[in-house]
Amino acid sequence: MGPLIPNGLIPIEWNFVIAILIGIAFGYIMEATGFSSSRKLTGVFYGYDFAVLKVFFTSAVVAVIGLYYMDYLNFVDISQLYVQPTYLWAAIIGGIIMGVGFLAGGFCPGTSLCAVAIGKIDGMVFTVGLMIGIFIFSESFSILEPFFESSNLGHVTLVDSLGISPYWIILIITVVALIAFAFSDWVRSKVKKVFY
Amino acid sequence: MKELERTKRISISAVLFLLIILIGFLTFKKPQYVFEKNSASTLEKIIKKDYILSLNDLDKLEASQYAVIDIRSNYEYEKGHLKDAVNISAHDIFSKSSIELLDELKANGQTIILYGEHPDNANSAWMLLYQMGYDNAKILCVETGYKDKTFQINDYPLEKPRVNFAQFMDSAKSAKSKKIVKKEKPKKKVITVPKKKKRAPEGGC
Amino acid sequence: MKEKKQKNRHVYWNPYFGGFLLGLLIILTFYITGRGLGASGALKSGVVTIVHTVAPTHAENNAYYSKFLKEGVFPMNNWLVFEAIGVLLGAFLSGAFTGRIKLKVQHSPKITSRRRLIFALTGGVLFGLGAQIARGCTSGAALSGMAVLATAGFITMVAIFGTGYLVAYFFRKNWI
Amino acid sequence: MSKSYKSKKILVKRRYQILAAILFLLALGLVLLPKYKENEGIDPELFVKNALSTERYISTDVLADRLINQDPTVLLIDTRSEDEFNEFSLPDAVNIPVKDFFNENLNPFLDQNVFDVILFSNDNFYANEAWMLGNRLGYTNLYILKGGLNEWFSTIIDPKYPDETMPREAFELYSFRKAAGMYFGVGEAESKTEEKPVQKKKVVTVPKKKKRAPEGGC
Repeated sequence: MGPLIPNGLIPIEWNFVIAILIGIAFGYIMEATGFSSSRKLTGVFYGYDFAVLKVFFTSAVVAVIGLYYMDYLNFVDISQLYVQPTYLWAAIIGGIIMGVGFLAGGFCPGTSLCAVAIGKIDGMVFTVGLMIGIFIFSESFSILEPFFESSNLGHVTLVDSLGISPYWIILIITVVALIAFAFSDWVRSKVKKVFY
Repeated sequence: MKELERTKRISISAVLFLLIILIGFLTFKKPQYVFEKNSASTLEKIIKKDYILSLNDLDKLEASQYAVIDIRSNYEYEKGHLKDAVNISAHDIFSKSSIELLDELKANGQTIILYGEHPDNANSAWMLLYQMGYDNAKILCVETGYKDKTFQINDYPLEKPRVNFAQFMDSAKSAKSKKIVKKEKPKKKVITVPKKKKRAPEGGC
Repeated sequence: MKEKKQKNRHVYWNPYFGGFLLGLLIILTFYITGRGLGASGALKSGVVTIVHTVAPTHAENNAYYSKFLKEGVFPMNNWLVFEAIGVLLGAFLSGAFTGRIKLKVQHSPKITSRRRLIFALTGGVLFGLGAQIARGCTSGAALSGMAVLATAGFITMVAIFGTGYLVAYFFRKNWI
Repeated sequence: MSKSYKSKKILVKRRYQILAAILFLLALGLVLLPKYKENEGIDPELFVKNALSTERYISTDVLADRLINQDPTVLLIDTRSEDEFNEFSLPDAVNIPVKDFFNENLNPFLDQNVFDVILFSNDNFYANEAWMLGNRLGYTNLYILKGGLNEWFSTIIDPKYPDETMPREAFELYSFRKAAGMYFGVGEAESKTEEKPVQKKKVVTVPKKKKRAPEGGC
């Protein structure tokens, strides 16, 4: 069975139509949840709004549970899904840079697109900044390349890295997420409200 | 506190999610037989070729260590078979009694020795059994037939060329060189295998 | 409080509901295409296209651009670009339904628009750089990665949010 | 805050708890579900059905006919070892020893749906092994040359002259085989000695099937 397009169950010509439809749904959900607002996004770091954390964890947990149920029921073959390669240090350093960028800019690429769509000027500036960042990276690629290509662990999942059953990992993630939700509500009740 | 009014929607969607999973389970049928060994490990085993026995090898084994299984049809089996052989026709390999017998042999650590009209037939059955996890199965590399109305079983020279092909071709070319028929040599063929429809998923981010 | 809410049109979905739908969308995306969602890849295609149009030889000589420049394939002809177009459309629709579409700079009352924009630009540059190094942004690497339990996804997620909490103090004026 | 608001808040809280419980139970369900080994490839029952069918065999006469007519859909695959292949093989054959079945350069020849792939070896055995591997993984269009090269030599290259008592068809078959034999090189030494079998020089292009092409680090 699935994934449908790689297995030729949906002709490849539909790929881009589906891309646009999925994009529309993605954009709609992000905007409707408030991801087009940078102050809502950064609220997670100051404790006045945990929408990012809630959306992020809920979707990750729902997606991972759903996918593994589908795998169990033979609707989709987990091993055929794309797992991005792990370049350990590149991921860590890149993540750190992104973390600083997130706090400074208040968006991430997906949400900045939403902000652009509803006319936020800061979102547009952020998007231009993103492109400049990509440009800088590409221009200095010859310098960064050794680091960029180093510590390649391949297309690994946590199952390979930790060596435990994926189902236990999912259970752990779920429990962590639920605790995080409860904790975030508790923190929010303590922190001064910010209106934006 | 704006979240307060909106929990109904999540409840509804969560229930739908549960329903979908439930329907999935209801429509789900567990496969009865599965391949235990994956193709790659099967290939490794094939390369080793340590599962092919000759009649001599069979004689060396102790009778308690193995069970010979005749995979030909019941009719052929009745006409004549190897001594002590049990008949499991390849057609009935999934019947309850066959599976029980195979499981029992595996549990006892006995070797399952398969033979048929030709090693190919035995090999097909072996490929199935090995991949299903009966790694105690082996093939008896024999050909069976009848001579003077008696059952005959002989070693089969596996994959042995009957003649030296290259030499034979050379001699064939020169021997009958007078009868040349003008004809065009087939053109060099360029074989391109187009990518199969199945695409590996690309990276997203 | 109620008035303020209405004035600012900040009636957003319940985050759990949004997350739930997003999760279903990720499942659907993986089920159909075998890949996850993404955003910054589209911008990268945009950059590659721009550079390739402005300075074709430079783009072909650069080791990074040339990865995405294939003979006869327009770099914008990419799954992620179409998805990004969809994101713009979808967000616009959502904004239009709720009346949130308005040209403005959103910032904390404590800072000026100018400061906000400068920070937005710096943040964007950093994020673009980081996303390239880590081979994915929050949606691509972290969100989709977590859905298939990819190690890279978890590492990136922890790195982004961990750093976020560490440096949050220095940027507090911008947001609170 | 009014009383109704407070009761509503409790209701909402309860709802969240229930939702959290559902999520937890679903995750727990995954852990507790009985595990079964997932099947790679086709059902074993289908495997047996295919294996018992003789449709996979193609006779030497049919193959000779198709080769002479230059049927473009025929792709010959030699499953013997490389040495044997270099010594002699059928025209335009590609060498894929059984051990290289999953070789990523060679596998695309087998796992495709454009050509009728005809597997052969000296006998049927290796070809049959390769066929079985493909059968399990659901490869289509795989066939076996019945009797392999041995049969090829005894029928096409060196056919037996039929007895006088045999029916006319036997003679027709014989003359066909004789002609086919000439086509495949019997008795052409003088005129075409320089034109040794061309199969080794053949240009073969296989598009590489990339697995998980590491596209886009956005």
